[in-house]
Amino acid sequence: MQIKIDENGNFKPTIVAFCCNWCSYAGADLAGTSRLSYPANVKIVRVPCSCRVNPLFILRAFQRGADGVILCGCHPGDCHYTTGNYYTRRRMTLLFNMLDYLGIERDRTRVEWVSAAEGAKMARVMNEFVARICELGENKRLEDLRCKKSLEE
Amino acid sequence: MQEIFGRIKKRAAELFADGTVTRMVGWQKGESDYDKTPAVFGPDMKGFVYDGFCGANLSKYLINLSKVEGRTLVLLKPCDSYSFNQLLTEHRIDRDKVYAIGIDCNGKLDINKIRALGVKGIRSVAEEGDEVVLDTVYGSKRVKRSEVLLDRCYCCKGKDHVAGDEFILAEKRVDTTTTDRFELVKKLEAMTPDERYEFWRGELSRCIRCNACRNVCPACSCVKCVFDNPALGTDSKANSDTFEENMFHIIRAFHVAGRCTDCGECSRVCPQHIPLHLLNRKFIRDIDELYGEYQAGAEVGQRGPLTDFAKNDAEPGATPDKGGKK
Amino acid sequence: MSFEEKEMAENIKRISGVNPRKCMKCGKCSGTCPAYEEMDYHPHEFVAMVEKGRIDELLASKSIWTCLSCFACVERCPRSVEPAKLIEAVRLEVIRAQGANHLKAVQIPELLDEKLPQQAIVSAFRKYSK
Amino acid sequence: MQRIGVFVCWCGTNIAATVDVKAVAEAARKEPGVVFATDYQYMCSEAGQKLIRDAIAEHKLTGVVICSCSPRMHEATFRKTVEAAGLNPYMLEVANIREQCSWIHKDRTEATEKAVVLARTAIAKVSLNVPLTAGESPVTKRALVIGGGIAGIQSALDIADAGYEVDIVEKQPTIGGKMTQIDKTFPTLDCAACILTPKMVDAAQHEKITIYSYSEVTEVTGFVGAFKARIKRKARFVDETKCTGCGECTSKCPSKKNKNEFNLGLDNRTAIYIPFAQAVPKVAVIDAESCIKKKTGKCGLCQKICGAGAIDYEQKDEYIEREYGAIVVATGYNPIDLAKYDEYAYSQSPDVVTSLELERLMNAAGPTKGTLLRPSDGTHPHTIVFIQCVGSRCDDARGKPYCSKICCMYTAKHAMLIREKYPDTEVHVFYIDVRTPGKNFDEFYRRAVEQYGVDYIKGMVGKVVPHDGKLLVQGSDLIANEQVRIEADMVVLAAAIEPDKSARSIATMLTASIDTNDFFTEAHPKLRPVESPTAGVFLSGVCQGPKDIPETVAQASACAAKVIGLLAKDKLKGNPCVAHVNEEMCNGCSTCEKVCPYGAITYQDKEFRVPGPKRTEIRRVASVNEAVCQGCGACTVACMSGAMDIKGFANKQIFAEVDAICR
Amino acid sequence: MTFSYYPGCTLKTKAKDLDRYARSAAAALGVEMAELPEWQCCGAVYPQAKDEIATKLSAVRALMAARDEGRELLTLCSACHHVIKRVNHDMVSDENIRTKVNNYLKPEVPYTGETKVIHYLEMLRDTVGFDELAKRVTRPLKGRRIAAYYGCMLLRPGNVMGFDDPENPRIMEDFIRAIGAEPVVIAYRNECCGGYMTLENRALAQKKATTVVDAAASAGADTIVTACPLCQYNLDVNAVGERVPVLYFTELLAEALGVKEAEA
Repeated sequence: MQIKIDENGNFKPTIVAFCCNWCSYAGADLAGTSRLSYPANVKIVRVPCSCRVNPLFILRAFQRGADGVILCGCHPGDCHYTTGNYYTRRRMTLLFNMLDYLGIERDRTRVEWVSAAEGAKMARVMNEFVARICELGENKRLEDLRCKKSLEE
Repeated sequence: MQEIFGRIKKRAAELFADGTVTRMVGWQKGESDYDKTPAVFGPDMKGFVYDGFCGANLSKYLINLSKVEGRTLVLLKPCDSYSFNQLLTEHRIDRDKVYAIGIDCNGKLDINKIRALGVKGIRSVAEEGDEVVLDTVYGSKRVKRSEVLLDRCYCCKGKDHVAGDEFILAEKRVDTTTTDRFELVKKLEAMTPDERYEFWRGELSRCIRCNACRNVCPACSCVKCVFDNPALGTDSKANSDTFEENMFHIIRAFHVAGRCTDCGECSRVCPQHIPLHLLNRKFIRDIDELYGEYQAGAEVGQRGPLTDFAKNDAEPGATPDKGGKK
Repeated sequence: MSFEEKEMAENIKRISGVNPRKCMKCGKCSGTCPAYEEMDYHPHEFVAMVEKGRIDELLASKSIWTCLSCFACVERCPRSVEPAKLIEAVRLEVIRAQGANHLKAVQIPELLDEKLPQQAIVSAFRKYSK
Repeated sequence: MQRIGVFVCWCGTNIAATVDVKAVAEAARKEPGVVFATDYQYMCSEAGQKLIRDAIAEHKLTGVVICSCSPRMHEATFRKTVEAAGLNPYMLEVANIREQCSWIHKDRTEATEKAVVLARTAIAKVSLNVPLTAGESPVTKRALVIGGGIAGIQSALDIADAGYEVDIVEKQPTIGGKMTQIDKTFPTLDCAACILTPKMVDAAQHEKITIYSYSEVTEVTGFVGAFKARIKRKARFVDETKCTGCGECTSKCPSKKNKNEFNLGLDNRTAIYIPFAQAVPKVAVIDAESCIKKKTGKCGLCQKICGAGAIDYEQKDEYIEREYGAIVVATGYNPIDLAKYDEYAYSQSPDVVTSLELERLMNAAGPTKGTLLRPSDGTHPHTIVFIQCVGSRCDDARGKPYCSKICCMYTAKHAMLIREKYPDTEVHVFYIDVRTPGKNFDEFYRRAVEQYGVDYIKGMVGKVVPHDGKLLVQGSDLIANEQVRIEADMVVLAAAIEPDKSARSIATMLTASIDTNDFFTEAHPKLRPVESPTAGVFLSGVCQGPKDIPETVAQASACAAKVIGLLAKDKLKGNPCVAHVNEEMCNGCSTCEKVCPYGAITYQDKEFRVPGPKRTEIRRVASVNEAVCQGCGACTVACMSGAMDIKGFANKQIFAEVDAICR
Repeated sequence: MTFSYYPGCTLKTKAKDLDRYARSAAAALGVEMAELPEWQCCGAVYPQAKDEIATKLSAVRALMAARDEGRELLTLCSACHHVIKRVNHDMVSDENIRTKVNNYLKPEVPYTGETKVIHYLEMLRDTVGFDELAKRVTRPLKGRRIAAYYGCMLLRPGNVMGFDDPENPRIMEDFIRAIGAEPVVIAYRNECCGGYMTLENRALAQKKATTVVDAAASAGADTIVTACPLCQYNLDVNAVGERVPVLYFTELLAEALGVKEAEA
């Protein structure tokens, strides 16, 4: 596990971002080209399409200690593969609702549509997301959901 | 019920006799009267029973049975017929190798509810009309049938079958529906995240990862489950870490989302009485609200909500109560 | 730019919500202003001068009293800079100071005429006094 | 176990200034499987590539991680490098430590820490990489050009001259586009028609070019080398093969009061019409909405008069399907709708016109036969005010954020032409900046000012008020620091230009990306300016961004060169990162098939060994057509059992990446 | 349909005509105007500064009162309409203002801009409908050539007011047509008349007003109509040179509906 507190005692969250190769990854590159900064906590995993992202990946990230997971894809209607992000939208809508239903903070997961031209949006979204995760603090709930005892000790 | 049982037995014998079927999948008595388990029978139908404790959904057994020689007779309660259709949609059952009889159901009994009424030392159980007669070591007891049904029977999908080659039904059909199946889901939704979290922690912390839910579920019928698959790197067994069970239950619910017919078997078989069906029903409710009402297994060949989309679908984060409703 | 001017410029930007850096210096605001002739500093100059921190001159300008608050510059600015908000903020810098009211009650009676609507008096006080 | 080499690029100071590259290499060396790690100034340079090749040989590397700029930039370069050293090109991963690290972080410690994580993520992934081989697919040696303006025509001519077939699909009844409506061109002042119409004729007569005018592309499927397009040929109610373009029908048509699109509604045309004298194809078309026969069933005059028997009132829309190896988008532009800018009174006075309308008012074939007259009363205007940047350079709430680029020059042209032809006319130009980057452009503008006496006023117009037959123009003169008022007879608005409305739907059809203004996005703004990021789709003309005619023609030819380069190949290497199925785990449930956008998945019955006495069983399992699959991965998530996976983006690899990030 | 009605100070004093003709015409059209109890002066100038809170409170009180009555809020005076509509927009879009205003007023239910603010002319256009109005006219003003003067307050800023096209409005011309007269589109109809300047710089007010009246006179208008008491005053009293009568639009409305005398 990473050490999540920096030398000043501030919480340093781990954020996994899945970005589709065609729009969002290019949008993240554009943010870089435009020197638009966002926190270093965000690490991007390149996937061909947002529809490649399996709920298993998201839960795995949380399992391994991620505090927030964000998924970025082309705007609906603009998917490089025509329809991929439409499936993503349904899958993630249902998955996020389920996490919320289990009492996991809804804001730990997010989907954003970021086109290749939206470097500024990418930076803004990442800044917002990290700020929100910092407010929420470390993700304990998914881990603790099952081990009632250890928490109560 | 005795009468229905008799008619089933008679008709099955005919089907065996005329060679229509070579085997039957039905129920037999287990260790006690209230323990009836699925079994495959030959023409003699030895040990075959049908009564209020035959809650088990038989459709899943057809996946393997339709791979062997000869035709199998299956008995489908109305709610089982949805699972049957869903499996047909997914090409898991060879329809030609199945002969399905839709049989009557007046609600199935829940032994836990009987016990909860303080009935102890049960020796045998019999059904008499609207009542269940219990012979116990402390004498005979009678309870109202309508008080001791399985949870799922209180929000029954209806007494009509959606599949079957023929039907054996009682003259007087019993409607056991008394509650809205989403009542508890709505109640949970209305709670604060913290309350929900406490609720689920209380429930899921009891999971012993026995896999009974997965083994009984007609939608959980993968040749190899992702959680058993070392090639994928997703295999996991109980207690490898505290996170696993959450992952297991969330993913299991997600994998059956849009395919789950809400048969309630998962909760029925859970030895820890975790209300697993509430996970599935959450998905069902969201699907209904966000993408239009959908009942898995209502028809063969339906396109499920997760393999479909609309251009103006709600965005992730939308919930029925937050204006996501279409 | 003096320290005080810098402070005031920041305050003007803050309370007006105007970002003078959005201006592309096209002059449309001054082109459309109906009170242009009556002003010493014109709308586009307000934007430039707040940006430069030349606040003292603006505080002393007569333009802050002649702006008609007609919002023509607000409506037509191609870059949504909205100079009228800036002019109002400068005016507030003046009248919010102690004893700096531009219009005093004693002046009113001589300005009245029989048909003058209340609105004229109320609005004048709103605009010129605190 | 892989033997992995890690190469950390400084990118000069681009990376090295913020990321401690040595520390990254040092940290990478400690990762499992890594046998070699180093850093170098420019990994993409020949020397850098040699370093990689040598290290592969020396250390017997089986996998390579490059920590450098975005894989979108140099992944292809480095794939070639490792291939040259005998490795499979897909045994390479790129960690993006420039665009997604050094360029966005300022703190050196923080950036270095992140670079280390990105490196170890790439290492974790490459450990699970397997060699992949790209399949090959044939190339259909024909190009589709969408849009028949000067851009489309030029691209088509160049491709056709190289010996390949080209189809031009144009939605208007004639090719030629906006340039046909322009009177003269800057900075040479040659007549637009004189230079354009010969090219239109060349296109029509070229044996390799087929023109589908009055047609639209309605559907595109397939991929580079093998696109399939469905083209709707709209009913023109005139048989193109029979019509001789004599125009007899247009002189007899009784429905005469229909807005003439070619003259932007400044005059009228008949219901059956030929857009203009030099139209290509020169074939009449019936506008069904104003044709009396089509509306009431009575009339039929044109049919009676047509000697060629070309009129067919019953003609229906037709669809054709054609296959193409490459697609050129040349959908062009339109001036914006000016309703939002009515402070300039465009909808309040006919004497306020757009620059394109002015072109028609000055053109010999226009509604006034080339004499500049006021639309309201047909009198000669003596004072004309030009207003620049109408709707351009606005913030997002007010209009287009970009400069439309062409307006400064055409306004100088208009001003000059008016002053030359009507020296008694005063011409004022309100401008924010005069932008004249281009050969002979600034000289041209200076001539307008110095020789022709055009009055350039730095400042914007705030309001135009129609009053008493005049237009009262009130604006700023920022240099003189005064408000100017001019009583004008005409006002000409340099309306911003925007991509044609069809751009969005065509982009969706082609899965090519467009920006927030609906301009098509190029694959790289500097290095690949005429290609769309979608393989096989190329960009020509203003659909990619505002351009004048010389730039458009240059880009159209550049685009053609790219298309020719593609069509010259007999086979294309495909993308090996496609789906594949683990049949042992496949349920045969048909879920993946339903989400596949390409129809790449089919099912077949196969025999499998099973434990137990029966030994084998027949199961229905999926199979993927790798030539058709594009590797999106929709199937992998639809698959419950995890039987479906994507090569190069395998479940295991993504898990490894996630684990490495969260470690 | 019943509206909560906010008259404003001037309509109770110098601009009584604007108010009473509006009421009689509304009654004739079957629209009920329920005057808000205990309304306060709107302030007559919209405070643009982001830190102005107190100056927005009275507008919020009116808005909240209408909300509590469950009605849309009808206004008549251009200045009141402008102020109330813009303050309402702040309550929707500016979280800081919304929070502070609510903290100050401490209403039982916080106000978040729920009330819809409707100008009388919008009511005529959208609730009654100009076609319907034309049918109700009993004494069409045939032969009259009427110029509409919009001023600034109803139209700008267009994105907040949403009243009509701020540069080329037509609502008052449509209104004039509906009451049977001929609308005369005049120059400067949406440029400021300078009325606000009356006390500060009467010469400027005079100059601006004269431009407008001259434009109307030279366009051959026999009457100018307006919805604003300050514009009415300024155009009527301050303009020099050619004279054109300046009336409230409600007066002509009442006249056309045949309810003017009944009231007067």
